[in-house]
This record gives sequence, structure tokens and C-alpha cells, in this order.
Amino acid sequence: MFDAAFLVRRQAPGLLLSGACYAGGLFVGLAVSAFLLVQAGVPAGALVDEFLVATFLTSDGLSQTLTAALPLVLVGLASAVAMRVRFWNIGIEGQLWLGAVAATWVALGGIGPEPLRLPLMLVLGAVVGAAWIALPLWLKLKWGVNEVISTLLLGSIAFLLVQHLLFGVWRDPATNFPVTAAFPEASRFAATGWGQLHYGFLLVGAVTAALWYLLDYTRVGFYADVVGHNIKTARAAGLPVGATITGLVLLSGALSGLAGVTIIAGTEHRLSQVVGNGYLFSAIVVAYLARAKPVWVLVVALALGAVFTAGNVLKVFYSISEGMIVLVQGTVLISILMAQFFSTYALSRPS
Amino acid sequence: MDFLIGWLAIIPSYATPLLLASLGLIICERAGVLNLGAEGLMAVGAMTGAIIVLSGGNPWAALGGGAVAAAALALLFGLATVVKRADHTLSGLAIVAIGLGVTGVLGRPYVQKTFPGIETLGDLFGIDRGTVFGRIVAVQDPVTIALPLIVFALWWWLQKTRSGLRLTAVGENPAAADVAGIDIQLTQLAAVLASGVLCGLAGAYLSVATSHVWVEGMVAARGWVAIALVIFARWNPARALLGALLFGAADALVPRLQAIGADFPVYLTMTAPYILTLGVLVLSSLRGKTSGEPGFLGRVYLRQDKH
Amino acid sequence: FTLEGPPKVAFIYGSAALDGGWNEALEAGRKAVEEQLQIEVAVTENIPEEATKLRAAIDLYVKRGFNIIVGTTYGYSAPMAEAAKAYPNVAFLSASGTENGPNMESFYARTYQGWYLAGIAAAQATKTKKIGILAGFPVGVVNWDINSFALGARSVDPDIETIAVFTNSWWDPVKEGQVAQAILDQKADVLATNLSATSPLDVAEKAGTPSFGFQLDMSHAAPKTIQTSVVFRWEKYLVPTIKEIIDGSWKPEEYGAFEGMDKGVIDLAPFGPGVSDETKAKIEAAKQQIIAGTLDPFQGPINKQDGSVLVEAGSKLDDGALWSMDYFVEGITGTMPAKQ
Amino acid sequence: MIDTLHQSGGRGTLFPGTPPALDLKGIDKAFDGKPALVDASFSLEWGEVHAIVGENGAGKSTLMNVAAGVYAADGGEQTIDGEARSPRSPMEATAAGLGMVHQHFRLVQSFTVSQNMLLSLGRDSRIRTPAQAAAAIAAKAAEVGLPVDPARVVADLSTAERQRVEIVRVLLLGARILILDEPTAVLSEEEAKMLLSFVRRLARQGHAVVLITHKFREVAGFCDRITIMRHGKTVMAGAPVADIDEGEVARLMVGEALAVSERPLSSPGAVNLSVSGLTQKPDRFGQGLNALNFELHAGEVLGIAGVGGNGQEELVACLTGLSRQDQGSIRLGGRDLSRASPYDRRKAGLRIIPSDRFETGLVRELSIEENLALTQVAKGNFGGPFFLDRKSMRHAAIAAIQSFDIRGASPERTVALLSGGNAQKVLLARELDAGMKVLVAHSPSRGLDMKATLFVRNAIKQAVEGGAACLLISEDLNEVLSLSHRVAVMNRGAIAGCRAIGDVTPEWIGALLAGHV
Ligand SMILES: Nc1ncnc2c1ncn2[C@@H]1O[C@H](COP(=O)(O)OP(=O)(O)OP(=O)(O)O)[C@@H](O)[C@H]1O
Ligand SMILES: Nc1ncnc2c1ncn2[C@@H]1O[C@H](COP(=O)(O)OP(=O)(O)OP(=O)(O)O)[C@@H](O)[C@H]1O
Ligand SMILES: [Mg+2]
Ligand SMILES: [Mg+2]
Repeated sequence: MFDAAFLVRRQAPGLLLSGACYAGGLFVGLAVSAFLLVQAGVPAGALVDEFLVATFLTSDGLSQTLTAALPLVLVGLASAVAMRVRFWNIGIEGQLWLGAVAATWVALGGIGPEPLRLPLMLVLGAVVGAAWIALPLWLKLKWGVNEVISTLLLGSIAFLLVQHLLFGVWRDPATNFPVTAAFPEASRFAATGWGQLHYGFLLVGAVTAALWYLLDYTRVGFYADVVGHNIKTARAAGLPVGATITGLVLLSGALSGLAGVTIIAGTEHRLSQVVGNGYLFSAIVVAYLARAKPVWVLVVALALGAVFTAGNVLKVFYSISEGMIVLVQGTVLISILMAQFFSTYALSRPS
Repeated sequence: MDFLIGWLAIIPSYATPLLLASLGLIICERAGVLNLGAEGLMAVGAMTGAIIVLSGGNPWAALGGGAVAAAALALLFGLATVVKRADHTLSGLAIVAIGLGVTGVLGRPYVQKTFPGIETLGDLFGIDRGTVFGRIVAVQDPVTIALPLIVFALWWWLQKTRSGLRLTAVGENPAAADVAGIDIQLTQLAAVLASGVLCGLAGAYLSVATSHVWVEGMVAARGWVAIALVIFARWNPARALLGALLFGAADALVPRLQAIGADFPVYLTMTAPYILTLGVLVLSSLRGKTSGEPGFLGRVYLRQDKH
Repeated sequence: FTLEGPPKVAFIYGSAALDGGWNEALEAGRKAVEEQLQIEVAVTENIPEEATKLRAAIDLYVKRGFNIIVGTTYGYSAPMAEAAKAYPNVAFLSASGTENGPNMESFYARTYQGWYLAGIAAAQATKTKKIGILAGFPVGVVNWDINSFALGARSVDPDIETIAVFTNSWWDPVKEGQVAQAILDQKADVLATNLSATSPLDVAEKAGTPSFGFQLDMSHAAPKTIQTSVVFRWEKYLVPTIKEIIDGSWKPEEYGAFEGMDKGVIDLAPFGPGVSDETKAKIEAAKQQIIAGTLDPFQGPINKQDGSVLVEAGSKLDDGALWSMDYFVEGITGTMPAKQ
Repeated sequence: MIDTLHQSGGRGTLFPGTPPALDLKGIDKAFDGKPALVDASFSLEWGEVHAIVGENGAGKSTLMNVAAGVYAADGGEQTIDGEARSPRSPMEATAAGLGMVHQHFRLVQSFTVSQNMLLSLGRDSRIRTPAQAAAAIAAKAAEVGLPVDPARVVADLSTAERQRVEIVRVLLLGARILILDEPTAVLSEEEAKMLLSFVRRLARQGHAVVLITHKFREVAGFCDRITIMRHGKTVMAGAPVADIDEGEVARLMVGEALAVSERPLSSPGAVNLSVSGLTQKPDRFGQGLNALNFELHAGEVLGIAGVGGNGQEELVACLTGLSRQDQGSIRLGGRDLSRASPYDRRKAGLRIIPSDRFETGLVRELSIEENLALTQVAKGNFGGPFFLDRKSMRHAAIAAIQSFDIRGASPERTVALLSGGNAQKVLLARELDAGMKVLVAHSPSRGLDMKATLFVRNAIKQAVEGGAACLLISEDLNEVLSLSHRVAVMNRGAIAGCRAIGDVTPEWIGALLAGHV
């Protein structure tokens, strides 16, 4: 069926072909999406004007995109480093929540001297994020417990812990809503003054660069590639397999935790029930489309941030519903995925 | 005692949609296709079921319609993963987005409109609700009652019949299945469709049988729980039944404890099913059991590859 | 506060506008503004309660000359307050919000007044002396409804037990139906829902149990058994307030607008077929007292769930105490999910 | 010559006048532009056993996969029993009476034998239940004289048993043309002999058999005709085996004559590796080890012969450090390595060539330079912990590619694209470094062609002459006898006996091997 008999795998698809397929998939996906949006009542001209211009060519649009991309980069990296050693971190949201919880504890409790408050929040958030992935990691290394389910389960548990805190000790006594009091200035990233962008972008940039260096130019990255592709060979060759997996997986948890801190210290300035929602999906999509490469994570996360910005524009001015925007994202994604077919395989038919 | 009876009686309503979806996923994954799209498939099933009843359809037709609509979305998933050999994980996530998106768009006029649902056994057969038996059984509906049979039938089919073996072979070792003359893609497509049908049924069950109303996002992560359940069940329908009952029992317990005014930390208690699952998972790994994962799950088979 | 430029109003919802509950009640208010004031009112749905997303939407509106922004969920409160500081010439109205300022007013309704009346009706309807209510999360605005419901019922018969269960979600009709069943299984013969979904009423209708809805008239979900619904009439707040903003006579309340039955912002929907005339009369009398200010549901003496004194006879809870309510009153069986 | 042979192709024919069982003419096949077959041809007569030989990557498997409908040819003609037929799927080939036993078996491990059989039977078959299948298998197995237990799970079967299952299966499906792709590579000598006599019998009964092999002994002993392939072409088509000698075959295969290998010239020195009392409990996957002892001296090759599955894998795993023995000790040059990590063992000079190079030796997806650097990076040979010196990695790789004559390789290509022989050379280049003191080589030439085999043996020889010690574990008795100074026989997880090469007699080995089976 479907010419299965004649399909062969391309041995080394060229950059041009891969790029063309990617672009083709993107184009088809966008075309279908544009059709859907026009059907939903967005004038075709407005698609270009508002959507492209407002998102990419205005200062507001760009700062908005950058701001939205910051946590996406961090969770994308979190997913990517784990992916490098074949560890499925499905608990990213859980680690993110707990990183945010740790930072909130520092911020609300006024722990440490003010100048060190924010660094302390970041460090503690990362540590707690790493701690939350340590159990699934240990279970996997020690007994081979499937991490897909253990991280997923711990993600749900983390959210319930947050609920317990938000409805318990941390609820804002004045309003009684499950939102903590606002953080003092010392616990926030300073604003750059350009839209909502805050100086957390420096941290995110530095983290990306560090990971890029780590994975591409150091031993650790090399070990990770070997372990990720063939763990038995890595063992037999005497590589530090356990340490490599442990290091990168803990790093993944730490990055998720850091994402949580960045969100609450950068834009939210408080902990609420919604700050961590939806990041798992984004993280996996970003890491996957970026082939788990840090620099590409940055690029894809920015693209996704732009999609969020554009989505906002459509929602606000054309009453496009959330459903339509999610639908467009799904359509573009699956279109890109299907297009890979043409760069991965070739037909070998009798001439 | 009353507490116990009420609890027992309600567990199936929690367990049924989870079980239906995870049975679908088991079939699909046994054929080697990793399906993370359950949440989207269930959403489509739930909305379609509601639309059919609201448009004057019979609730049973609504269940069927939900199944068919979700199967249509599953067909897109099959097109991507089986025909176009796209990555299973990401395609599944895309299906979640498309399912949630489509229901958000098409379902807008149908939000929060109550409709009649499926009749319970009590209504159908006039079971006396005075007895303990009656109180537990009368509130169940035919779908729930049929489930153990479905589970058994599925188990039997997978273990004992030739076509069941062929399905499993495709997921375990497609190269072997291929030389045995099994059409890999056709089998996988059929399995993907089956998962669409069962997930759609599960979704439609939520709107048509359980809540008699549709709202956006009403699947509320039950699709993800079903995915966890499949791993918990080690791809075995019988264990999925057990797992669904366990999850359902834990979920059903929390509001009931609140209702009798028990003094307990609710959110922390709600972590119990997750901790329990984790515990079971660890225990079975400890006893050195294999995960039961199909050998070729989530990978792409190509006849002309080097095997 | 004076408005610059022609009035342009925008409503921002956290989820779908037509959700059959909270948003839909506000949406009715929005339509009234549009019709009665003859101005255009824009709508955006599904903006999550995250500062970045909300702020982006507000920025877009303000850039296009919108100068009256209505946010509809409590999670918008803080980011709206920040936006209000950034745009001093734009008026901000924040439903169930907690922040106020020179160009920002939070607004909510004294829903507990309606629930007190519902409690009276429930007491008339119960035989087992057990009535039930399910609610979303244990926040102040929800807790006062539950407590007031119980107090209303006990004002008729002090032996009545009120079973209260939180579903711990705002939006899960499946779970709400199942929780409703859990309450009925505890022998409650009256069921009220403090949430938006109609599935609990459906359960009640099947069981023949008298029921109460919330936010909108929910009688369509339980035509036979519904008693009444506690409903919002936001137009009674929104139309005059926006008119004031346009006129230039608006002065935001220091602690926000907190309107009650006297203004008609909170009300009861028409009674269901099963409500006796005697009950109707009783409720009508109580309603008039509330409007007149002679009856306050949180008038002492009131004890807490554990029997300790909450309010002495002769005094009553002030608004601050209402908002920070994180306990049940005596006569309620239920669990506060995360007691401190 | 090729043409005359091709046309006279009936000399081995037992059934004159019948059309050839299988005829392939002018077959082309490229994988994404890279040609694997170029105008290849092959003709098989009823009643014969026809050998196909050729180097690794010559295209033997590809040609037969085309015949069996697994690969789609780009061009050419195919007839089966005189009819033009090009099966587009394995199913169609089966229907045409052609059955292939692949180099890597196509069985579902978690199924029983009869369940596997049920899979293959068409929809219209009368056999529908495992019980019926079991009966059919038993009947067929008895008919052809191959013992097979239908109730057992494939994962629990030995390699030889699995192969028997495959053969019985294709016969049960009605195959009259039988293609066996390197069936003896994974069998012991005894097992191979049994199998080959069986296929000979089958051919005499009227079947047609294709036998792909690298061993000339098997061609000479059991085949009627031989086809030789090189670089995707047929260089000799269907010559009667009687007319050709080993040197000629080798010359045609590689295009040049082969030097004959010998064991290293050296006198054994001090004890380098000593293993005593090595014990590991048997489990579902293997035989385990049973108080195994040996000593290995510098400058010697100790060959361990034995039927596969007698604990060889476990021994290598214990030596590598991949699994831990329950009891016993491993000492290398006076150091106790019993509990040492693989890294420490390597540091002490231990090097391993595993039997499955892609399982524990190489990383398919990584480049040749990375595979070569694999064990060096941790030692700091290519930069410190915070910088990886890719430049020097590349230089080292270029040098290794040259000195080991790794063909088709450039440093940045992935190892997956190499042929088996060249991949093995990458492994050798990495393991036979200056720091090597003890080499554990497990079936180092398994599945390799003559030229590559020779290369591997020479490399080992040179290493040992340089003063290293080599433990050669192999099921290929020839290999053991031609390389070793001392020979030990392994049986049931222990060393059953050990002698200097001069004292080894076939009877002695036979007796020790026979302790098993
Ligand atoms: N599925 C495939 N995809 C890509 N290349 C392939 C495939 N199968 C074979 N090749 C290539 O075709 C050539 C011929 O391979 P083939 O397996 O037929 O060799 P062979 O003669 O059987 O060798 P061996 O003795 O190693 O089994 C090789 O270069 C091989 O790498
Ligand atoms: N699957 C493949 N895809 C692309 N190129 C391949 C593939 N397999 C082998 N090659 C390349 O094709 C060339 C021919 O391969 P072949 O398998 O014939 O090796 P060879 O040179 O005959 O070596 P050997 O002595 O090991 O048989 C090699 O240089 C190899 O790198
Ligand atoms: Mg080869
Ligand atoms: Mg081959």
C-alpha cells in the first residue's frame, strides 16, 4: 500500500532539500491556516497587515515576542538537554512550578540581603527544579522505571502542592484569592523599558550560550551524544554514563525551575494558579523542531513567541477564539511534520 | 456502609471513560504507533456527541457519532504517522492541538446546553433501588456494564486470535510481520482508527453519559491520564481495567470525604492516585518484570531499510 | 477622571464569553452597555490570567484608541493595576478584582445576599434536614456564598446541616456531576451549585431533588426541580458606571464597587414550579429587609464550624472580613482543602 | 568466460529440460543514488544447491532480497520457474514458492514458534489456531527431519533453533525455492554441517537452494554451483564447484590473491591477565559462568573454542566490566580489576572487540572520527574537560583511516554508512592503540569476507608480536587454530580443557565440545 514497496531512505539528505521541505511544510500549514482564518472572518488583507506587520515590524510586537519567548527558550532547553540523553522529561511543568515555589518562598520571606535576593531565587529555583526530577532519574537509573510516566505523575503532584500552598499559607490574606502577594522590587527582574521586556533576557541569553558551548564544545556534550545514541557502547568504552545522564537530566530539571523563576520574577511578580500552564507542549515542540540543539531552540522559541504575539493580535481585533489559534498551531505543526517525509525518503521506481 | 455503597456505585463513572480511551491506545500502541493524541480525540468525541443529541439525535447515535468523528481525526494522525511516517510523539501533540482547537471553534454554539443522556440500567429494567445491589447496579449504564466484556474480548482477541497476533507482531517486529505477508501500514492504520473510535467513545461518554452537557475543554486532562494508564497496565487490557478502577476509586473518594466533613488536606490527598501509580510502577520494576512495551513502539518501519 | 477622545469600550474575558455562567452574565451586561449607551464595545476572549498576555491585549487596545477596559476575572487584577498606572487616561474596570485607583475600579456583587435567600428556600424544601452545595475553590467570594446559604437555611431551622464540597476546578462539568452525586449520596435532599456548569442540576433533576443554580437562570437544566438561581444583573452596575466615565463624573470607589440587592445587581431568577407560595412570600419578605438594610446575613450571633464565636450578637462582619473569609460557619459539613 | 558459463548453466541440473527455478537478469539497484547492484544476474536450477560468494557489501543479500520481493529493483528481469514474475512484496514471493531465511531472522521474539507460524499463514489457510499450527509444524519438522518445538517462545531459543524454525516455516508455506543468507555464520561447526547436509538432501528431493556464505569449505563440500559477486556485479555466474579452486574464488572475489595468515611469532612472557573462579548465575538469557579459570601471557594468543551460548557472551561482559561476576577475580598485570569500572580496566590496558560491533563497540549515528575518539576523550587526549579539540580528533582519524585502510570513509561520515568490514576496521583502529596490554577479541571476523578477515587476523598478529596478549574467543574453529598458541575449550560456562597448539588434536577438541549438545 502507498508505494511502500518503492520507498527508500535517503542516506544523507542535503541541507537544501531539508530546508525546502521544512519551508514547504510551513508554507502549506500557513496557507491552510490562512484559509481557516479567512473563513473565521479575518479579512485576507488584514492577515498581512496586522499579523505580519504588527508582530514582526513594530517595536511593540517585537518586545512582546521576545518577552514571551524567554520562558519558552528555557523550557525548550530543558526538554532538549534531556532529549540528548534519551530521557523524556514530561514533568517540565512540575519542575517549573516548584522552581517558582522556591523563588516565591525567598521573595515572600525576604530571605537573604536584598542585592542577593534575585540571584538566590534563581539558584534555589534551579536547585528545586533539579531536585524534583531527581526522583524519576534515580528510579530510572536504579530500577529502569519508565520516566515518561514517573515525570508525568510528579508533574501532577507538583501542581497539587502549589494548590495546597496557594489556598493555604500563601494565599493573599487581603483578597483570599489563590494568588500570593506581589513581590517586592528586589525580587523582580528590572524592566528594560522596552515593552514588557525585562533583564531576564540577559540570563536566558547567557544560559543558551553556555549550553551551546557545553553541548558542542566540551566533553560533556560528546559523552551525551554517545550515551544518547548507544548507551551500551558508552558503558563498554568506559565513559561516565551515569554521571552524564545524571548531569544532563538534573540540568533539565534546573532549567525548568529557572523558567519558573523567570516567569514570576520577570513578568508575573507573584505566584498564581496559571503561571506554569501549557509549557510542556511548547517545550517538547520547541526541542523537537530544534533537533535538541541550543541555538535552534532559541530560534524556534522566538518563532513560537511570535505565534503567541500574533495570536494575541488576532484575538483582540478579530475576535478569533483560542480554539482557532490552537487549531492553527496544530495544523502548522502537523504540516511541517508530514513534509519531512519528502526529505527523509525517496522513491526508487524501475526506470 | 452507605458511604461505601455510594462510593462503589460511582467508581465506574470515573473509570469508564479512562478505560475506553486506554483500550483504544493499547490497540494502537500494540501495532507500534505511539498515540499521544488521546486528549484531542476525546475532545472531538465529546463535542460531536453533544452536538448530535442537541440536534435531536438519539444518545446512542451520539456515542457512535463521537466515535466516528474522533476516528476521522485519528485518520489524519494515521496519515501523518503511518503514511507520511512523521514522528509519532510530535504528531500526537499536533493532534491534541487540532482536536482541542476544532472543538473550540465548532462547538461554540453548543456550550452549556443540557440534554438528555443515556438511560441507566435502573431506568431500562426498573431495578429496585432499595437493595444494596440495586443501589450499586441501577445507576450504571449499558456501556459500563458491557466494559468487562469488551476488556475480555479485547484480551482474547489480542492473545488468542490470528488477527490479534498479527497486530501485536506489527508492533513488536514489523520486519517479521512484513515477510509474514502482513500489510504493515494497513494494520497500523486500522489500529489508529480503532484508537480514534475508542477515544471518541470515551469523549462522547463524558458528555453524553456522564455530564449531559458540553463545554470547551471538558476532557480536562483525562486523555493524559489514559496514557499513563496504558503504561501502568503494561499494554494489557485486563490490567487497564484494574488500573482504571483504581484511579477512579481514588478520584471518587476525595469529594466524598469532603462531604462527610473529614478533616484532611484535600490537595495533598489528591496526590494519592499519582503516588500510588508511581508505587505500583516501582514495585513491578523491582520485581524485574518487563515493561511490556511493544518492541517497535513509536518507530518508523521501512521495508527497504537495513534490518 | 476625564476621558480623552470618544469613548471606546473593550471587554476582555479569561475564557469563552458564552460559557453559560460567569462570563455569560457579564456578556449580558456588555450587550446592555452597547444598546443603552449606543457605543461600540469590543470583545476579546481567552486571554489567560498571565501578566504578559493580558498586558499585550490591553496595549493593543489602548494603541487603537480604546479608553475603557473591562477585565472580567480576578487574575487580571494586578496586571490591570499596572496598566492603569501606565495609562492614566484610560478607565479600567476589574470584575472580582482587588485593586483600585484614580482610574481603576474593581467591582463585585454581594452574592451572599442572594444565597441567604436561597438558603431560606432550601430550608423550606428539605425533609432530611440536609442540604448540599458544591463550589469551585475555597476563595472568599465563594466561602461567603456557602456560609450565607447555610445561615439562611438555619434561620428557618437551626438543625439543618449543610454539606459543602469543593470540586477544586472552575470548569469540569463531568466532575461537578459526580460531586453532586456524592452529595446526594449523603442523604441531602436539596442541591445547590455555586459553579457555572449545569450538570449538577441535571443530576438533581434526575433524582427529583430541589435545586439552585447560580450566575444565570439555570432553570433550563432542571425545569421541574429548580427552585431558583442566584443571578447577576451586571447591566445595573456597568451601564451607569460607564455612563459616568463618559460624562466625566466617575469617581472610583476607594475599596471598589461592591453592589448588592438594593441596586439590583444581585437578584433571584424566577421561581421554579415546585416552590410554594408560602416560601415565595417568606423569601420576598427577607429580600425586602435586605434591600432596606435591616437584614444582614452576617449579623451576629454566628459561630464558626468548630463552635467558636465568629460574630457576637449585635455586631456584623464588615466588608474586609467578608473578603478574607476562609472558614465555614456552624452547621456546615465540609473540608477546607488547605487549612493553614 | 562469464557468458559461456551463464549459457551452459545446466551442468549441475538434475532435471534437464525444465526452466530455471529462478532467473535474474540485468538487475540494477541503488539506494538513494548509491548503486548496490549493477547489471547483476543469477540463475538457479531445480535440484541444486547454488552458492553465492563475495566480499562484504558485494551485493549478495541485496540481490536475493530483490528476488524475494523485499527490495524493489530499479531495473532488470526476473523469472520464477520460467514465468516472468517480479514479486513486489515478500508475500508475492511466498505465493510464487520462494522462501528466504534472512541474515537477521524475522521472528517475533515474544511469540511462541506456533504463534509465529500462524502469522505467516494466509487468510485462506485452514490452519487458524495455535494448536493446529503446532500440529502442522510438528508434522513438517518430522517430514524434513529438523527438530522444532512449537510450544517454545522464540526469545528462549538458541540461534540454531531459531534458524530451524525459519526454515520449517518457509517450507511449511510451500517454498520450493529456498534462499539462505549466511545461515552458518551464527552456527557451530557441527550445527553448520547438519544444516548443510539437510539442504543438500532437500535439493536432491527437487527443491532449489541458494546458499550465501563466506566459507569456501562449505561451497566445496555441499554446493553444486557457485556464483561470485563483486561490487554489485556478477563476476562469475554459476560455475560448477568441481571446476574451481579456492584460490580462483578468492581472486575473483577480491580481484587479487590472498596471503595466508599464520599465528604470531613470539615467545610467551609473564602472565598478563589472570582470571580465577569466575562465577555468574545462569539466567533467562544465558548460561552463566561456572568457576572459570585461565591465565594469559604477554605475547601469546589464547584461543577459546566452543559452541556459542556456552558462556562466551557472559565472559566478555565480565571482562569488559559491563556485568559483574558473582564470584571470582580478574587480575591484569598484577592489578586486581575484579570490581573495577570499564574505564579503569581500559586504563590498565584492556581492550575489547565485541562480537556485535554495533551493540557494544561502535555508535552507528556518530561519525568515524567520533567513534575513533570515543575512548580517548575521557583520558584528555583531545582537549581538557571544558574544550573538545575537534581538529586534533580529525587529524587522528585521518591517520587511522590511512593506516587501517578504511575504505569509503572520511572522518565526518557516520559509521552506519560503512560496510561491515570497514566498520570492523574502525573498531580495530581504536582498540589496537599503544596502551593496549590485553586484547579480548570475540568472533572478530564474524560475517566478514576473506579480505577483511585476513586484515583483522593480521592486525591481531602484529599486536601480539608487539608484546600484547590476546584472548581470542571464537566459534570458528579455523580461526582459533590458525591464530592461537594455546587452545582452550569452553563448555557450560567453564574451561573444559586447555592445551598448547602442538598438542591439540581433533579428537581432543571433539570430545570436549561433545560434552555439550
Ligand atoms: N537497505 C539498504 N539501504 C542502504 N544501503 C544498503 C541497504 N542494503 C544494502 N545496502 C548497501 O548495498 C551494498 C550491498 O549490500 P549487501 O547487504 O547486499 O551486501 P552483502 O554482499 O550481502 O554483504 P555481507 O557479506 O556483508 O552481508 C552495501 O554497500 C550496503 O551497504
Ligand atoms: N548503506 C550505505 N549507504 C551509503 N554508502 C554505503 C552504504 N554502505 C556502504 N556504503 C559505502 O559504499 C562503499 C562500498 O561499500 P561495500 O559495502 O561494498 O564495501 P567494501 O569497500 O566492499 O568493503 P568491505 O571490504 O568491508 O566489503 C563503501 O565505501 C561504503 O562506505
Ligand atoms: Mg556489507
Ligand atoms: Mg549480506
